[in-house]
Amino acid sequence: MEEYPEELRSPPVSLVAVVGCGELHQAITTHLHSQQPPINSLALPDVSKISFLISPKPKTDSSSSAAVGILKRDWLQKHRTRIPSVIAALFTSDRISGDPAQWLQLCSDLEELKASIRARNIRLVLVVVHSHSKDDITEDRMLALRKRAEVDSKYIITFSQNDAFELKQSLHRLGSIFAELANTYYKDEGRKIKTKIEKKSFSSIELSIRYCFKVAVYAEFRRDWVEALRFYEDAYHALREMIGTSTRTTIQRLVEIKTVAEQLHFKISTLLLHGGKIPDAVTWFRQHNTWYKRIIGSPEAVFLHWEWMSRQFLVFAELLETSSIAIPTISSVIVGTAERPLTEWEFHPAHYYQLAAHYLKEKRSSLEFAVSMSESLGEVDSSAESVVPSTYVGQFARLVEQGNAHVMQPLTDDEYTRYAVAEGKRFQDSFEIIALLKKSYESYSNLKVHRMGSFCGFQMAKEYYGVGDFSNAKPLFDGIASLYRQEGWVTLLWEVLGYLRECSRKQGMVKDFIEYSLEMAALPVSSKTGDQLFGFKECGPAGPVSLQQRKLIHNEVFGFICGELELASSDESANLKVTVDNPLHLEIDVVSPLRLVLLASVAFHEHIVKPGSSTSITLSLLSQLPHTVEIDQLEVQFNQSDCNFIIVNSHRHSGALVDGHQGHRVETASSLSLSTNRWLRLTYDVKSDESGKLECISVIAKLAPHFTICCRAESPASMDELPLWKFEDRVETYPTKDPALAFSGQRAIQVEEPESQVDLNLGLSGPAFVGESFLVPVTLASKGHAVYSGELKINLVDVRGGGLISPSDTEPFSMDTHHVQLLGISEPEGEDESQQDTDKIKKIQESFGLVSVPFLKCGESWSCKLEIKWHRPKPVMLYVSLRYSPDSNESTAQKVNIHKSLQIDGKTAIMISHRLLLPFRQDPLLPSRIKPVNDTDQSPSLPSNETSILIISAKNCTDVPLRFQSMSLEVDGDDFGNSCSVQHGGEDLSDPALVVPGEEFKKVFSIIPKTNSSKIGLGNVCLRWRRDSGLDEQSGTTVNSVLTKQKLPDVNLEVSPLVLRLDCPPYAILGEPFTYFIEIQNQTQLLQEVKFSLADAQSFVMSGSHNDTVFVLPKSVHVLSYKLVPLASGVQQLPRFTLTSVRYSAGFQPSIAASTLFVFPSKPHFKMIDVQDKRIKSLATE
Amino acid sequence: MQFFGSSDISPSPTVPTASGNNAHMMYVFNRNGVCLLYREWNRPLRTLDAQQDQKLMFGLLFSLKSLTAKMDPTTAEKGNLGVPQLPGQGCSFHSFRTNTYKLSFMETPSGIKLILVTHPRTGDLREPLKYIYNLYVEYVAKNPLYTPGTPIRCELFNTSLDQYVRSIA
Amino acid sequence: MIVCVAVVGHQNNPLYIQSFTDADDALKLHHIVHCSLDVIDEKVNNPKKSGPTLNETFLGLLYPTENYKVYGYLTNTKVKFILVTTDLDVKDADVRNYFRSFHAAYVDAVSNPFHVPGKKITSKTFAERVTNIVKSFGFSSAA
Amino acid sequence: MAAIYSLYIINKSGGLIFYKDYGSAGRMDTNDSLRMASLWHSMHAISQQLSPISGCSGIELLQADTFDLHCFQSLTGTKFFVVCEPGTLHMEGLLKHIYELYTDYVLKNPFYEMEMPIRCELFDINLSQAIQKDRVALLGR
Amino acid sequence: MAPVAPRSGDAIFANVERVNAELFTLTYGAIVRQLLTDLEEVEEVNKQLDQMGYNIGIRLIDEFLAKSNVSRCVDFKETAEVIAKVGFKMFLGVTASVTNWDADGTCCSIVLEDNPLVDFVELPDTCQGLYYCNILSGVIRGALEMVSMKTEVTWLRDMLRGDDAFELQVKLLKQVPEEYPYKDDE
Amino acid sequence: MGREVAESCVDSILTEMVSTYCNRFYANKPELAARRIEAIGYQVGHQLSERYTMERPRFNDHLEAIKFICKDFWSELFKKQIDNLKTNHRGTFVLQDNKFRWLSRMSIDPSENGDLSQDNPEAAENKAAQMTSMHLYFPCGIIRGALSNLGIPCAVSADMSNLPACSFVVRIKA
Repeated sequence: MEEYPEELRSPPVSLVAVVGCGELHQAITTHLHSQQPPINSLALPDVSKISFLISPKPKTDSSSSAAVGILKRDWLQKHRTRIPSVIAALFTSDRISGDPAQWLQLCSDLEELKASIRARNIRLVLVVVHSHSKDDITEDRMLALRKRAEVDSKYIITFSQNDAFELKQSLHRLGSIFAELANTYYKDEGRKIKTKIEKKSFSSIELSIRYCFKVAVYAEFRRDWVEALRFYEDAYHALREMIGTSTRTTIQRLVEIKTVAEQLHFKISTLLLHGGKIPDAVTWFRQHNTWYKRIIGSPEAVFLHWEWMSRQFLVFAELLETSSIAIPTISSVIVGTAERPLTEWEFHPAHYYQLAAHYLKEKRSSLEFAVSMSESLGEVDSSAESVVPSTYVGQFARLVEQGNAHVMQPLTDDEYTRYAVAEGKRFQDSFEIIALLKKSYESYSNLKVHRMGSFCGFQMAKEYYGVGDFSNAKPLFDGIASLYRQEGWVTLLWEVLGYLRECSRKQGMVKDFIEYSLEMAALPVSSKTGDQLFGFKECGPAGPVSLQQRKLIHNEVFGFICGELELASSDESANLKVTVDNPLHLEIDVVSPLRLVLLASVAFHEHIVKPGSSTSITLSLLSQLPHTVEIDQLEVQFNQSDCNFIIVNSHRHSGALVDGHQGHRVETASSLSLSTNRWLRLTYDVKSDESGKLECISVIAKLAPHFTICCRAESPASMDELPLWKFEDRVETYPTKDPALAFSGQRAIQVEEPESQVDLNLGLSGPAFVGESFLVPVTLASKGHAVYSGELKINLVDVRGGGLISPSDTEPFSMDTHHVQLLGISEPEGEDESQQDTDKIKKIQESFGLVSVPFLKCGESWSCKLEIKWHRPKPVMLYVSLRYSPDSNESTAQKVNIHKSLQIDGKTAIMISHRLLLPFRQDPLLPSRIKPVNDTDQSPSLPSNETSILIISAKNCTDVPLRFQSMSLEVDGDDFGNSCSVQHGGEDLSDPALVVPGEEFKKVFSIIPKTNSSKIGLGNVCLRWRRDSGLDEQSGTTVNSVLTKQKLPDVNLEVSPLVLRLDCPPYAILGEPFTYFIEIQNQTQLLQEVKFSLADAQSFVMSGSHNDTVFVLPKSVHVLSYKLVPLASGVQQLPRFTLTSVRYSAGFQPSIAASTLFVFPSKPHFKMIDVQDKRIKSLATE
Repeated sequence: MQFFGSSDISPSPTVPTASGNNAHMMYVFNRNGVCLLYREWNRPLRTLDAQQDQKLMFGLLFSLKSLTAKMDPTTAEKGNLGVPQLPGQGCSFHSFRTNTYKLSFMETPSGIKLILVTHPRTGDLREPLKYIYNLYVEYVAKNPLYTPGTPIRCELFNTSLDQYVRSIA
Repeated sequence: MIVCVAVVGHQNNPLYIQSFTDADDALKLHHIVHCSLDVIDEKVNNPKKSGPTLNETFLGLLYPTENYKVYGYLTNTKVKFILVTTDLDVKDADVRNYFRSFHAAYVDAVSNPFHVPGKKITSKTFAERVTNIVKSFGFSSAA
Repeated sequence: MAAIYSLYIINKSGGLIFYKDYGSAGRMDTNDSLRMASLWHSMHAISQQLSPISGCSGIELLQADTFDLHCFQSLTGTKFFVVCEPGTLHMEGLLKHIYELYTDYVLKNPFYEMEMPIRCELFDINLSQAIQKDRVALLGR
Repeated sequence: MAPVAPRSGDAIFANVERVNAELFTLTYGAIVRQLLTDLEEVEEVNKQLDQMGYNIGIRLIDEFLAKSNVSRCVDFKETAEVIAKVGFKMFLGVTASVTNWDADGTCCSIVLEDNPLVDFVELPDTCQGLYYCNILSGVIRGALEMVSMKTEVTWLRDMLRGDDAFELQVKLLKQVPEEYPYKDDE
Repeated sequence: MGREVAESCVDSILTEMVSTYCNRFYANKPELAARRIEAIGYQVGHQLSERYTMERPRFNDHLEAIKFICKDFWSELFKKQIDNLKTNHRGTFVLQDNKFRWLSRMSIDPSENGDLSQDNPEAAENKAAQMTSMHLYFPCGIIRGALSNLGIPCAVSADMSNLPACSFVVRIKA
């Protein structure tokens, strides 16, 4: 499209001219330009210049030039740039109103102007420029001026520029007048020619065409697209008639016609497209195409035709592309006439680019032919350079100078042809073609139209290939090949591979070359598909698709592989030969196209095997290569490398083959020949000692001393058909004879662990007790085989899943956050501690332990103890697992695992409780008692500075006997030491007390709180105990004696204002009176008024006031005394005494126990007195 | 009474079951004397155990055949008594009657022997036996689950047989 | 005249392709056939475009190349028949008839127990039948 | 046309004591006839064994493809049977009659030894007359 | 009594339940193909087909007898005729002809011009030596054996191998009379 | 109307085919036998669907295809349509034939036992059930073949809980 002249490419714009008053031109032209539609304007300083502009119209009109040509080359340009439709003459007002001389001058100018434009009846406008507003022109002057100029009054306008507004006004006025006049001008011009057409007043078709063209152009000037279109089409049709009429058109004639047709077509389709009538445009183009496609013209210049065709497509493609609205909308509306509907692609530029390229190729070939002809004729086109386009569109002439003038001299056809050929030779078409193809390739790809796209790509690649640009060609080819592979278009693939093969050959890429060759050799081209013979020229470097060809390639590539052949590369630098120093190794995996070449399916006969026991494995190889292939050696590789083995072909076997595979098993096969599409089935035994997965990874086939193919092993079960061959009608056979294996065979099996020859057991003695460090003996005895590098894993897991950790804040014992804790692993006795070094016990955490087991010979055993401590009662799962290897060398031998688990409950062994007692027969009045609230909730109160008694009892709630070694009350630090004195009743237990299950052990402490703080902590009870392990008292008592601590609750302290003490003899004798003292001690500084009363008791007669009120002085004791005579023997209730403190308005009584007395019937006689009354005394005193 | 595997296979006409239990029992033997079927509807008297009974029945038929073949007064050339016969060869018989029962007998060229024992007054049962043979074809021979030469265990056959036999005789 | 007929499997793999021209543009025809699959895809994937011929087996004109017309036919089993012809004005009826008889031939071919579905059609009888159909193409609604 | 092909008389132990053929094709020799008799004897017995209902007295009529066989057994166990064309009537009557002849002319014959083959022309004569009469009777209808 | 004349094959075929031949043809084809893949050797397939045919024959004979009132098959000649004329017709809907009787009437040919088994069938090159229709010979053999004729059936012509018709040669080896099966004869 | 053959041809060939695979080839490997029988059915179904969909517009969705199977396809094979089609609209369809021809003659007598069936009756029962199911692999294969040829990969199983009615369950592979 670019090569078209501007005036053709864009729609014409009406042209006007302004003369005089140069200073205004700038303003005017810019204004006109800004008009809608815009107007181009020529500006002339003064009238005299007009003559240059408007050449006097050549009188010799059409009649003579009839035969010469169709369209004048310059006509359109002339009308767009040189011949104005309107001329505006600008005069300053003073020239009109000025002196006569000026007036005359003006008149003459006018005359001249009129003269020059009359011929072309260009419209005239007079513009009177008012320099300054005040002066005005007399009416008669204006009239005169009008007369002179012979213009209608409305075409004389005044142009005032005093201020912006007026200027604008006048510019606007001017503009509109210009528009109007231009319009009329073009209309008239058009009409004039139209009439000519209508009354057929023309000598030749050329003229009619030319007229139509002109009318159309004029219409375009007026933006009357419809008319323009109509006349362009008329012109176009007329042109076709011309071809029809003019029999045997000469080359040049044809060239001219086509050129014109091209222009007309361009105009038409542009108009259509811009009118948004895409389908019409497309159909139009299709017609255009069909009309001219056949008009090839004379053979020697046929390339011109192809070039022209190509250009048509190119241009149309570009038009389509530029008329952007097109692409999205159309695909939804497929219109077109019923009988020949438009198809999808005709709306895509890609389609046209592709065809453009297609024709350009045609052109190239025919041009090459023409060139070769001309060269063979030995013509030297001397004349070429002097050939130039002539005055008519699509015509050429020789420019010869006669004297100083140049004259156009028509050419003969073959002169022209020679010229054209010479021209043609100057261009390198290939790149043009590639460019075109690229365009369509890309746009197809954008449309996701892959096949079309890749077809273009293929042509591109071929072009690249043609110009020797392999680096560009190869990737393209590769992409296309993959598409064809995937869809199984063998014939097409074959062609592409052929190119690829050559590319890699040229580029000296040995590996690629061989891969491509092998693939081709293995392609599913049977004799059947082969019978579709292709002409050689078309089917690329690979030659025709056929079995024979495959065989040829096979032979070639194998010759090459075996190093017999050299690869003839374009660049000789690379030595392209498979030799020792550059061996070749191909990998074939499941997706590789080379699966055709070699396919390895491997099936174990079992799914699971015992270690060390052998199972058979069947490997089946399949190849589609046309000739039988002898394999030198096969190497089968497993994930367990020591299972790998090698199969050597007994025929080809030479020592060299098994190089570097020492230590690997080597089998010998009678023959390893792969014939086409026949499974080569081999079955061997495999033995693995290592448990776990045994998988066949790959099979490496050595086809030549320096050529190997590594084939990924596939399971028959999961083997999909070969790519490409899967579409071929061909006998299907299973990789294995056994159908079951063929369907379910796997390339991997499970090797079981060797069952362990060691037994591991956990000895357990009953439940564990909280606090004790519990010992779980672990013994392992190897029966079958020795134990190397064994290690023992211990795990403690809460049975109820919950972790063993407890949130420490709720934890009184903050030092251990674990409820259960693995303390240690003690080596068996007898082994000295030095064994216990770091590397042995790997690590011990709270709930995890790892210990290494020493080497055990077969039959030996080893044991250790797990030391576990419970801080909370909790059932726990104990997992112990042994992992070891049954034979010495670490690396190869695989480990054996044994697992044991055991549930252990941790129980609390001992329940500790306590009781507090006040001293005997002494009752402090405690204010807290006064308000008689239920004592349970509040902590008990103690009188300070009074001795109280604390009884602690510990109950054995296990089901085994325990020995209590000591029980002590341990004050926890701080002030307690001096705040309260504690005497243990009795000393540390000399021999540990045996406490049978359920039994309770008590101990009494007396406490005297000496502080005046209101609260006091009684400290912790510390109980040291152990299991009663029958005899062995002394052995390791320290070790496993447990210290159970329990904090006693705090107690309140109170100073008691009054203390009541009862005093009477330890016992009484029936009938014998005794004295019963009641001391009321006032511990306060206040005078205490107390009421008391003494109730009667039927077993005593008493004297003394029964009730009274007394005042007890501060810090003093008031003593009441009574005489009592017991009337009954035995334990008798003394008269109840009740005291009421007025101040505290609280009464209280000694406890019943405190006020009982034993009455002997008669004076007792005691043996072993001292003991007796020691006890009695002690009783009494406390 | 022609019978073809016309899609619906209920023997026509079905007679009210009230009529007939004058059929007593039915035997089917194949060419090798295997009792493919013994079906019994009404048999107060049973002297022998099943095996014996069937054997005896087959023996009777076999002998009677050879007897009739020998006795055949219409042909001069007949082998000695008891020469082996091809099924359908020689003169056979199709029924005999005692005072207590009537036995109808049919043998196909393929050696299938159908024996129907009915009330002595029952008429000619050759056609019904043909019909039963058709039942045999439909439900036994064409039953994919049936293995030729083995005892017949075909529900469909039994039911349709019962139904049909009730309708005849 | 018909220059090429093809059967393309539902994986767009060629099952049968036969050209009836002088050999040297057979390969081009293969390309054309292959490219025409794009159009079929287009038609099938968004049927709205193909308007009335929605899921009709006959797909009509696929696309015109410079010298050929390509017609398509898509069976219920996603097998495509493609016809490449050189004549410029072809009667739809003829093409339909052609495809109908072609389809029949195809069905018989794949009914051969030894034909594995989805594989190339190598039947000779099929080839002969096709040739006959092609020969009789355009002559009334024969074949 | 011979309605009746042959007549057999078998004694209680299955021995053939009388056999007369009235022109059946290929009449059989004595051995055969003897064998036939004993065979029939046993068949007759078996048929009783196989009866579904008690009180069976053996085969009375056997319908073969080409002939009928009517059999009458006297309480003494002697069996008379005639082989005749299929569907021939009145054979029971005939057999009864023959039984009477047998009692009159065979049993009452002082020279006849029980269970032995019958050789009495009186019997033969009357028999043939009876057969004739029967034929006539047949023809009569 | 005289045997009822066998009914004509067409009459029977008109009466029996029928199905599309396609189903039959394709099913048989599929079976043969499957056998080929499973057994690989063509010879083995022939054997199996014959065996299957035999098993079918021994069942089918009863249906044949029941529906065509054939009450006796004692004479080989007429039996062969009946099989060809009635049997083939009533099952396959095609008529076969019996020809090439040898002198002593123990060997003849059954000729089939039309055979639904082989519609659509084309033997691949790899299956030369396959008697595609071998099941037929089996059926005939089995059926005849049930009417106590031991025969040997072989293919003389096979359209799939390019012959103009299918020809089966049926050779009567011997007729086996019925023996009393139980040895203990009381 | 194309050519026809007697139904018993098909019946007997099927019977024999099944017993060949179940009792002779893979007597002890029922799953292998089943696979073969299904494969045979698959091929047949594949080819038949090719045949019976000629001259008919392409199906828009799975349901149409299934309906085709139920109506035209089925009547081609059995001269009757599927009696009842159910679906869960999530790719599972249940096609029920109230009187499935190929089962119409199948029966064994459960009551029979003792001298006739050596093994105990329910064992015989199971055996029979197994054999019956073997016969059903073929029609399952047919359906699967037909559908997959119509571009609907699926799994088909049969349910014969209430003979002679038989329902085929089609599960379309997403």
